[in-house]
Amino acid sequence: MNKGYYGKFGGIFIPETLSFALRELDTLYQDIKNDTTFNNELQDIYIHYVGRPSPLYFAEKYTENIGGPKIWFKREDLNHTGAHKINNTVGQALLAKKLGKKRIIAETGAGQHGVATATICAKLGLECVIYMGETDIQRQELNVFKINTLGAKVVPVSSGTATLKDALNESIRDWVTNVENTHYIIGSVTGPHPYPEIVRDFNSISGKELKDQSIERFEKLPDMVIACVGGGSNAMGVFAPFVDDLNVELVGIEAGGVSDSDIGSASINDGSIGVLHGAKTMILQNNSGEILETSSISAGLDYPGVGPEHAYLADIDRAKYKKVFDSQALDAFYKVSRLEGIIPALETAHAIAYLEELSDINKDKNVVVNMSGRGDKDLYSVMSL
Amino acid sequence: MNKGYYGKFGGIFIPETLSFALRELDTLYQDIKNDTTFNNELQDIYIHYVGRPSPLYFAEKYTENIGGPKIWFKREDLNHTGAHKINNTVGQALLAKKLGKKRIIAETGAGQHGVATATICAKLGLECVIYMGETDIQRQELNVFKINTLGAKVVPVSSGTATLKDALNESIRDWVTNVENTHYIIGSVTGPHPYPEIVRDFNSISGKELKDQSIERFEKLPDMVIACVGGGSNAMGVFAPFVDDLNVELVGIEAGGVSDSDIGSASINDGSIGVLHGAKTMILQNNSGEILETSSISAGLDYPGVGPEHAYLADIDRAKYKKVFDSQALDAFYKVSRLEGIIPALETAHAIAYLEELSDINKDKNVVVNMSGRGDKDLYSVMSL
Amino acid sequence: MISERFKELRKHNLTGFVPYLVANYPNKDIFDEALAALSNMGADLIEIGIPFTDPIAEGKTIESAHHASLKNGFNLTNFLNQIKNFKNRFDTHIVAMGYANSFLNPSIEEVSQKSREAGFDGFLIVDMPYEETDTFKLIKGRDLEFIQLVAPTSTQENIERGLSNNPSLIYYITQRGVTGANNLDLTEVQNNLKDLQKITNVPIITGFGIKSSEHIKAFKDYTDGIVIGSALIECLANSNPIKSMKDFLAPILEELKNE
Amino acid sequence: MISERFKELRKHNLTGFVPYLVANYPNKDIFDEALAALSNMGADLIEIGIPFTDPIAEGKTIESAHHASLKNGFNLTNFLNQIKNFKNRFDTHIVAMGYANSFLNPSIEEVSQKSREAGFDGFLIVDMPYEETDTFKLIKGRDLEFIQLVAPTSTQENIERGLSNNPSLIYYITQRGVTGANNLDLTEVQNNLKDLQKITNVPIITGFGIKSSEHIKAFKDYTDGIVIGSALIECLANSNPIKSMKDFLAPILEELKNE
Ligand SMILES: Cc1ncc(COP(=O)(O)O)c(C=O)c1O
Ligand SMILES: Cc1ncc(COP(=O)(O)O)c(C=O)c1O
Repeated sequence: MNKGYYGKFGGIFIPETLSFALRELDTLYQDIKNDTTFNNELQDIYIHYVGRPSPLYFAEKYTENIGGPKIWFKREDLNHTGAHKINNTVGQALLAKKLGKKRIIAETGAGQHGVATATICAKLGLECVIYMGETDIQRQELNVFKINTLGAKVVPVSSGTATLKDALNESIRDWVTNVENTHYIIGSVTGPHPYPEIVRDFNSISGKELKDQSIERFEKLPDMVIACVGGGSNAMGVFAPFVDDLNVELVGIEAGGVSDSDIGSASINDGSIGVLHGAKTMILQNNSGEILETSSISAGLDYPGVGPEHAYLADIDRAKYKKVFDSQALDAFYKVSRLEGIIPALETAHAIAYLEELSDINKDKNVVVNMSGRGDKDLYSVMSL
Repeated sequence: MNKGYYGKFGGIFIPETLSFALRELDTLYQDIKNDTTFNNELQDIYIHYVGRPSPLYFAEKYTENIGGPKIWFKREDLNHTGAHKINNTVGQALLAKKLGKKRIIAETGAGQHGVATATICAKLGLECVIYMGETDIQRQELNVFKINTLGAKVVPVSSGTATLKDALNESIRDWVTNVENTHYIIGSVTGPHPYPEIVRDFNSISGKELKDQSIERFEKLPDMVIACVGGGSNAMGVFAPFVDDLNVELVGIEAGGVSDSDIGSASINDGSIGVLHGAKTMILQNNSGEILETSSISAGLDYPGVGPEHAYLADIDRAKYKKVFDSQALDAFYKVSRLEGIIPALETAHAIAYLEELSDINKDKNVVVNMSGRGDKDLYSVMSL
Repeated sequence: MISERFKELRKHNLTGFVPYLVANYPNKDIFDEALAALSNMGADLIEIGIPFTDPIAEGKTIESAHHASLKNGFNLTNFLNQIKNFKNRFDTHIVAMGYANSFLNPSIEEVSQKSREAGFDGFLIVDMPYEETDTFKLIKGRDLEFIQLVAPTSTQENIERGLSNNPSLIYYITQRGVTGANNLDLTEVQNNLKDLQKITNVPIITGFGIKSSEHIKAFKDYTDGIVIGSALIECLANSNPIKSMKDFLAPILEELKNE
Repeated sequence: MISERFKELRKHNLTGFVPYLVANYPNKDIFDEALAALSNMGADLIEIGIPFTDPIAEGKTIESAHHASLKNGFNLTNFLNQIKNFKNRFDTHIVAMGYANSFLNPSIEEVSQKSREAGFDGFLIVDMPYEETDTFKLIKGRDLEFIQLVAPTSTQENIERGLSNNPSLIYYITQRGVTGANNLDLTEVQNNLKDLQKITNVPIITGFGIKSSEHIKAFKDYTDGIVIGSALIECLANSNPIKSMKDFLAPILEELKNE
């Protein structure tokens, strides 16, 4: 199998200009990932800056309400900047420093990855440019202001649908142009190899913690781990350490959009194999291979592709991928706020919504939902619904 | 000395109707504060829900920039709901349950205490009513929406200046009316005894952690601890465990408002002794004892009184209290965002601003700023400046 | 002395009339007129609210009156001169009722001294707890009497500790809530007043939310005086305030005198 | 065969003319006309961009052309019929240049087969890396040639691994950046082309940002063909597109032929 493949998914589908940078990144990463100094530096930031480990919380009232298994939340919402995204940006920014690159670029949709990137760049003193679709800039003005406050620059992207996908295109174009002094921090387990691997590994801190915490709190592994899947980084992060534990059910939740008769953003459920943004994976496309305009109530899931490793886990039936619609996610958003006092990100609300399906599961089973982010960023859009 | 006094400050200046409730609360609290079951329950929530302990973070770039002592941040901004406020609401809500009270009321200005109260009430299944000035409701619509999302009710207060002070008045009126089934969660170390003590104790989790973390990280106690002071709960929380360590300098930062020629909110610096909201303390008042309309760029510091224990610590010279003006706080807000990737609450920015005075301190000294909250809540107001 | 007056009333099985006004509300002239009128109507004691920015025990009506008076420029020193003039013309007992902060500036001694000189007979400080014994001593040291509040939620212990400060009068609060509230439970009030009289011989006046002859009828046999507050302040907000007040009070006074 | 054509050019010390068009841009008719015109002008190879929603290696000009063509309803099956008609009239070599996803639907085999049948001579898939050897084999199995990209950032190792797939032509990218970029460093390009020729005998065409006779003059002795892309697409956006294109190309072609 070629390097960077997961079954028939993955690869390095990029313009040749970027080839050396990806190989350089791959080499450095393979070298450094077991390096003690690097890992100590990373751990120090995780602990004292990000606020790790994130707690494993028993959702007592939600458990009662569902009347099925015990429900636990892995609290990535408590991380600095409010989501799992920082786990990855911190790691990649340290990598960039090792690569001697002083300029960082990143794409952002809802702005979360942009904020997380601008944050670590501020801390490490790296120049930072964030590409963001003009449509997204308008609907996420708070995050744009945050990015600016953190000293980074937001570059508006007006081409195509002027959203995340186009911001990604534009980031790649910047990277092609400035590849020698610039590191591109991709925000999910998408893109060409070695990104899916790197982003998964940095995110898997949450899965590793969860493994230890499960043993500590309920003396065995979880029976099921649920996470929402946009590109799939938070999900790969909690899934990865459990992939070989075959009795742990892994469930990824994709955004179904308004209803089954519209295009949502469920690339595995509704897509087909293709190449997008550097990887062969499941994507939402028409018969001619044109990428479709997706939709979801949650900006962070509104992406026509998915990480290749998820496509693979689905293909080999190791994980299952379900669809949750906008209205179900919104119900879960309010329900978990009212029952547990935790306002989740709309992305996360998709994962939570799936709990409604689980009332038949035995009461002594343990189900963990990855609480990938908090809802602060979504309040204005929910308010204006 | 009478009960509930700190030197000549404190006391229980409330209408007789509330007297029994305060005494009942005091009795219960004195009983329960060393109770193992209660403390285990509280710890469980602190660890798995709030996300404690909060890290002690070394601010490397800020340290370099100031060129004086080593600067550390105690990261209360990473707590669930984004500030130290939750430390107190969690404890008091558990107390309320022990008191058999199923209804909670609270006042809020910027909305932080309201959100923190509504949060724990959702988790514990308590009815929750939040009083908020109409002016504040308009300028903090996001927090109003949050409180509603958490299932609590916001009651607008239109009397007086329609801000925090009036919300407090109205809460007391509600409490007088419903005292038998209602617990009032005061949001700072203010109010009649036993509130200043209870709120201090619940907040002192951060100071206790800091003490351990200091030893662990730099092998001695901090040389100076700095915190902003509105009512003074985050400051009392980090100060309390150090009060007897006389070589630890304690510095409280009050909000000076626009300039020295306007009324800010610096009750210790600019006020005089009086009685407000149940306690004898330093307050901002005119010659006839009328309470002044205060001002500050940060809603959470914009209060004409201060906790009686601070008035006492100032009086006996154990802590010093300095003033920081709006523009200095705003500079610090941007500076720490850009240098460290941490966007602070405007309240917290006051404490940070004081670091500019410290460049002459020896490089091997350790100064800790209590990072009382994150800036998300303030972005809109800073944006519209 | 206030206490004597109420002991006298009790001896004759009478119930005192205790109207409440807010100083200089709705304005100085009408206030002066109302004060005189109430004296002429035979008030046994008049409570005069000292306006405060944050009157936490007051309902909307009285709170607004406080704020209105402050807005009109209320000033205690000037007001004490007004009281002096009133007292030159009337010997009606008056107490200053208000919030601690208004009595502490510049000091309780000075405020007591000047209030006594102006002719006040006593103080009722809503948020001054019984623990502040020194304050009560200072007040009495300036020859002022003070009124102790008792609430439906007061414990016997509290009441007894309050009584140990030797108040001249007890003000029994009829209900949980703020002034002007609308939750009167007539039987509960009667029972509590009966219980209170078992504990103490100090005369008791009763107030909070009393606004009709029905109320008077229900309470007058259980108390030494009836306070009329919010309902009276509402009259003063009308276009013909003094007449409105008199009209409102007529049936009440009738009921009070009706043995 | 494309490779033969360029070997021939090299033998005669000539530099090939390789214009780039976006399929059906600005519309079907003008595109057809432009294709014919370029053939008549002696194009040695025409690259035809297959429009894609997300053409990540393109600058603004070509990206907009892709989107415009998609908006006009571009459809590969119909387009292949158009190509068939063109190839019935001209024997100019043509390659389909585009993004992997456009070539994989429904499968690389089927797209190769149909493209070959329509008359395409080869493929240039911008984001298909040399590792995808199977894909290149499949393409060649359908009798299509393919073009290998080499960038200024390509390492010798990369280039050699790419060459092991046996491309018919190398496309040397003149600069870091997207199509139409404006950062040409003439000497760097010359040196890199010299180095490249030391490694391989495969003919080399050169493109990205070439738009003037100065550029042609600088490069023609170092390369077997010059690609004109964005600059040509810009002409087609003008009101008289074919004339505009011809006017623009005149001095370029002159310089190309000028030994
Ligand atoms: C809170 C949260 N969860 C999930 C996602 C989706 O990303 P991923 O699928 O890579 O975890 C996002 C993206 O912005 C997010 O902000
Ligand atoms: C972040 C933050 N810091 C400080 C304060 C001031 O409160 P205190 O002085 O009680 O700590 C507030 C109040 O809202 C706050 O939100």
